[in-house]
Amino acid sequence: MGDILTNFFTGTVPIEAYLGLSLIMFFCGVYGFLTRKNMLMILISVELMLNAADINFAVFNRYLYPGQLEGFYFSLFTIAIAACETAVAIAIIINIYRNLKSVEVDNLNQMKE
Amino acid sequence: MAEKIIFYILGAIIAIFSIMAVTSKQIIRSATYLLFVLIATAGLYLLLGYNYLFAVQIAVYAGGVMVLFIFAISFTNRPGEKVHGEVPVRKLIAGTTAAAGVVFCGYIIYRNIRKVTVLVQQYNLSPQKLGETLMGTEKYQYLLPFELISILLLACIVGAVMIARKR
Amino acid sequence: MQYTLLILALPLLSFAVLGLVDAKWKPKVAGTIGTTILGIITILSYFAAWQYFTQYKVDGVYQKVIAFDYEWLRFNDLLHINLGILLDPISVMMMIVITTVSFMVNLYSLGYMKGEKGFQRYYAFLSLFAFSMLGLVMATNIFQMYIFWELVGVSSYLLIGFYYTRPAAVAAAKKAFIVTRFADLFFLIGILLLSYFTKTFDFGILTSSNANVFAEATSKTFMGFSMLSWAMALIFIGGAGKSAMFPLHIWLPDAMEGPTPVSALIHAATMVVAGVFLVARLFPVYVVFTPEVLHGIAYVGAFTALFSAIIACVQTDIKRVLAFSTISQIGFMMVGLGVSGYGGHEGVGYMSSMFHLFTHAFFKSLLFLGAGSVIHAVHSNEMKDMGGLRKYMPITNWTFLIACLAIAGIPPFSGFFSKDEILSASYSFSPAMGGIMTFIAGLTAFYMFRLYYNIFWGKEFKPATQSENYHGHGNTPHESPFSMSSALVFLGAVTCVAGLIPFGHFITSDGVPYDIHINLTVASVSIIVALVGIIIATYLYRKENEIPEKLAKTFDGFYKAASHRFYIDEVYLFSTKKIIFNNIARPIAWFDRHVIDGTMNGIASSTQWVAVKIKGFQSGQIQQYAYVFLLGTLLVAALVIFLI
Amino acid sequence: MNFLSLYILILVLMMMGLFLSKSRKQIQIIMITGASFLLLLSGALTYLYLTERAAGNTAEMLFRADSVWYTPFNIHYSVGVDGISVAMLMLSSIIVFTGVLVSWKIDPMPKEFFLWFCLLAIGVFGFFISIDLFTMFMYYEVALIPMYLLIGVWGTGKKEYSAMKLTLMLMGGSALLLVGILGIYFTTGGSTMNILELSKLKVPLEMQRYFFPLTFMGFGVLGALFPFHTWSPDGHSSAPTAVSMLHAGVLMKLGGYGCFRVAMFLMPEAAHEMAWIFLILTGISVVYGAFGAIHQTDLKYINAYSSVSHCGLVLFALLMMNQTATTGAILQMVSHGLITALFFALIGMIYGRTHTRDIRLMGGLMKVIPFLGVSYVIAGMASLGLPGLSGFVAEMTVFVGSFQYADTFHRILTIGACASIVITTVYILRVVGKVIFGPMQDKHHETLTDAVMYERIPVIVLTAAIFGIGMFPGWISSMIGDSVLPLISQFIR
Repeated sequence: MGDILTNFFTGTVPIEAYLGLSLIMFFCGVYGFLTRKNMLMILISVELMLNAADINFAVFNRYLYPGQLEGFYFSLFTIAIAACETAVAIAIIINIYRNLKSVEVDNLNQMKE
Repeated sequence: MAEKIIFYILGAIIAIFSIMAVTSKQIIRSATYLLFVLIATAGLYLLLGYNYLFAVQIAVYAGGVMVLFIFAISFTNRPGEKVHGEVPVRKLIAGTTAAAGVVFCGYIIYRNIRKVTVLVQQYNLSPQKLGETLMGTEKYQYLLPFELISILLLACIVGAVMIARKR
Repeated sequence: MQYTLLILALPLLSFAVLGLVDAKWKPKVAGTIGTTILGIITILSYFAAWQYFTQYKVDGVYQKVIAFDYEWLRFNDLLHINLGILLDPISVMMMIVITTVSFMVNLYSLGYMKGEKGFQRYYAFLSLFAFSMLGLVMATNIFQMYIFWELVGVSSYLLIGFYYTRPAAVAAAKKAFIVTRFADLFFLIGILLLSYFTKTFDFGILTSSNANVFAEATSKTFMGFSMLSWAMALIFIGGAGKSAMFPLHIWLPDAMEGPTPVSALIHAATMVVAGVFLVARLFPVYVVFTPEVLHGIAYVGAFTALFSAIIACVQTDIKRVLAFSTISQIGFMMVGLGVSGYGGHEGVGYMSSMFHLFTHAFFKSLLFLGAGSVIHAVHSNEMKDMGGLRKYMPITNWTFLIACLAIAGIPPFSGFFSKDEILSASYSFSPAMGGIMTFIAGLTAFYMFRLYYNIFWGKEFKPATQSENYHGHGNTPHESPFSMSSALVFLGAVTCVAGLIPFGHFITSDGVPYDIHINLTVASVSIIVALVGIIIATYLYRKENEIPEKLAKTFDGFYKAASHRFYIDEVYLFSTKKIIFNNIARPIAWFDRHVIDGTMNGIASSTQWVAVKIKGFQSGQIQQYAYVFLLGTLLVAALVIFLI
Repeated sequence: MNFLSLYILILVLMMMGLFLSKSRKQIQIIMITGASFLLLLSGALTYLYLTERAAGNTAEMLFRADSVWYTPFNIHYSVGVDGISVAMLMLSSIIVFTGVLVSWKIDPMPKEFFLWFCLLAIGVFGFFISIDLFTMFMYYEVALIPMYLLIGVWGTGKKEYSAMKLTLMLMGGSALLLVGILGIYFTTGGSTMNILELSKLKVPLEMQRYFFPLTFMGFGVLGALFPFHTWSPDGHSSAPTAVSMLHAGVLMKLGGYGCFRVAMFLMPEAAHEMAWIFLILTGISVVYGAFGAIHQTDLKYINAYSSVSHCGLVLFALLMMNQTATTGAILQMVSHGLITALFFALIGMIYGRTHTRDIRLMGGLMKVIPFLGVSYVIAGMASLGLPGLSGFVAEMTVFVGSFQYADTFHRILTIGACASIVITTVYILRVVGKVIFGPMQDKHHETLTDAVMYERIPVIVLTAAIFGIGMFPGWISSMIGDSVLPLISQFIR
């Protein structure tokens, strides 16, 4: 028991711990995306998923290719793109809210048929 | 040692608040929990030694995006109003699927990555190197994507304004 | 004898000029063109006949002359259709009959059809008919014959339906065409069978009695009969259709809806004997290789003759009486052929049949033209509207009487000679056949004189009965104009003398001249029987009296059946309307619309159904999409990882 | 560029001209000029072809031209003609010419109508001149597509349904066909798409068994093979006159031509093996189509079913696989093309006057419109196989050819097919007796006017062609027969 505990706290953080963490985060995002009706909540879930992906990029870069910066930059740009995406998405949501007085996705069926 | 402890603390924060963010009834709370997650993620970057990424994460996400969220939430919801009507069946299905996904991916991680020798080298990313790689056009230098992103941001600003403005 | 081509070409030209050139001529001009051209070819054909019978006799046998030949269509190396002109005794004889009667009818029609709408069309069709009929008899091969066979069919259709606004005429035309075409189907199949085994269409080869030609056809059998028998029987069915043999006779009485001169030309003298001509043309094949078919022909002919003679006794429409009498007389001709053997005295049946064809053409067209003249005068076909007309129309009366005597078989009129030969041939075939034929001859005499007395004697003519006088004037019947009566007189004259022609010198089964000997026993018996028939008719019909009606009452059922032509038409109507139309065509149409098309539509609508169902997947619900996407991704990843 | 491509070129030029044209008058001038050129070209082609043959040129295809189009799949644009194609081209140009005149006053949107019409014609002509499988298939598709619009926009009755049905069924057929064509291409080693070269290579028998039925059925759908014929009655009845003419007159012949040129020519062994199945189907077509026609009351339906019957006879004769029958089949294609085009033209004209096609509502039209009446009777007579008209020549050649098979199976089928001529007589005379003859049914019809000049010309042209073939069949029969021989030797070997 002591061994395990010691092992647990000594040495560096293993890569799978990071991956596990991002996995949890990602599927939380998935869950949120599938269940919530509010578009803002969906957006928040998307952010979660994006973050999970970012972490993976950074971690893979750091652990597997420490001398290079591809993952790093990918994370960086993803963050930027996420920001863009959020901005546009929120603009659209606001626009929809103005028109429909609702941000529930189930109500958005005006384009159908 | 300390590194590990910090990681576990951050990991716990991320895991707990992620779950809370997607299950919370009130949207403003969800946003807050998201903020915590984002900040904890920034901590992870710091832990990995990517200081710059940490800074960007804090500035863009925790600073910029969250403001947008809060603004949008306050614009569309009266604060305190509950998010209504989530179908339990849907919850169940989504939960099962998500759990299945976790199990599946976890299995892959468990099976594959453990076999790889974990190798962590002490490594510092100097601001000079960062600057060089960001501002050059050689191999492993990223000026072009950087510029593309800047154009994208510009387009995005214009687009967002165009979409959101009143007619 | 290349010029005989003109005999064919001129009527065609006349048809083209009158029918296809889109110009409206005055009726007189159109009639003159048609009649003149017919006159020319009549003269030509007389000349050709004279030349043929005087110059083309080698070693006492008349030769077959191919005056013209042209390969029209080649099917393969062996089979090809030629168009040509074959001159031999029977074709020359037919040529004379056709041109003479045609010319008379053309002449007659100048008066009869005066004032009719479509006068030009009428003459065009007459020319077309003359062309096709001449082509038929002069055919060098069986396929050419089939071609012209169809063409006469269509001319007949057009002429029967001449009054095309009259539904009865249209229906009759349609019936005639369909029935004969139905028979032609068998003819065609017969030709196909025959040509398949003999590898030729040519009459020259077919009638050469060369056993090698038919070796294959006779050796192969189908259902107990040789292929050749089948082929010849099928060909005979074709002939039976055209010649209105039982049970394909139903079209002929209805065909009387056409103008009367047309009935005289087509449905009495020429076209209807095409079947007889066909059998005569292929006679060597029938008699040498398939005598059983020939005997069948004799029985069919005899039955038809009897059957239609009985019907003729009770009909009241004068043209119908004549139509049934025609059927009966053609039955005689068929019997003549059927009982005949080949060559010399054996072949007397063949010779007599042709002789009867020849004489019958004249006296029957005379009868029809006479009837036409009567109809022209009283504007009705029904006997009840006539009577006592002899005072008003003396020429018609006398010529009609001559024709009646001829058909009844009273010497010295032409019918006697030819009929007598047939009777004696029948007696030599079997006494029963001879007896039946003699009885029918008596019956013929009876119904002809019934007709004669009903028209020209009997009750006095009452102008009041003909209320539907559509000219609106001339209540008293009057003698026909010159063009009509001259035709009658000419034909009457021919009828008187035609019997005296030494026919056997010209036409025999083997081409060798033969002297006719009148069998005195047979002749006297037949004359007596005919006289008995005439006397009975005189007794019953000369004066208006009660006896006919009483007789009709006594034999009520039989009388009714006979006047309804033994319900053969009804049977046909039933089988076509009820069975073919309602039980085949209608179900097929239904089947097509509902089952076949339904299947196709079913495929379409099931596609649509599936589309509607899977449309649900395209809900526009982004979460649903995401869910499916996620599942798909997981599935694909799982497949990649666990299976590969 | 050899002169066969002029067929396509003239039509493309016509289309360009149409784009530029402004008034109906201009459109009419362009169309009639172009169509006359096509007719002249066909005449010239026939003449050149016959002189070339007379000069002793015995090549399978004359006037060959070949240029590479798409190398990876060996697709060439290669053209060439033999007697069969010459006959079909002649037929097509006559029908295009008459079709233009028949739709002289088409309304609305004449420009668009003629544009699609030209495109359809391109498909038809292209199909007959090309000897490359893929090019052929492409032209085939080109011919199908405009049909949808032409029927859907300018049609009558339930036109959308018919257009959809027709297009879908034909497209379904062409899907089968594509599989067949690709099958042929790949099983011969994928070296060429040229039909002549393909015929020298051998599709393995095993593969032929799969691809022959596919190809035959693919073309058979267009040739109205039972039970894939149901597009025909609906399609024909809804289509505008000129399209009905072109469709029944030419497009359905694409089916027969393709069956012969592609399916049977390239896969003779399978054709021999499977002929009996298709013979039964076509035999059914022949009799069934004729019976189907008896019961119809719409003039166009009657004619459509009659087309099913007559086109069935084409496939029937092809499957008999001897020279006479095949010659008869090609003759029947030409003859039926002319006759049915004449029929549809006349029906269109009658419909334009009486505004009904129901035979129960018409009668005695001969009295008021004698020209059309007489022409209708002539067309009817041709259709029922009257000697002197083209139908007789074709049918007799078919029957004589089919009868060369001695076994009972073929005999019975042939006799059944012969019987169809009687049934044909019944329905033709029914219509003629009802519509053209008989008493007047409708008072309004008494004021109808007879055909005017631009209506008379197509009728006269078609009638003249029918008479021409019917009276002097020798040359066309021998032209086709000689060309059939090299193809047929493929089966006989």
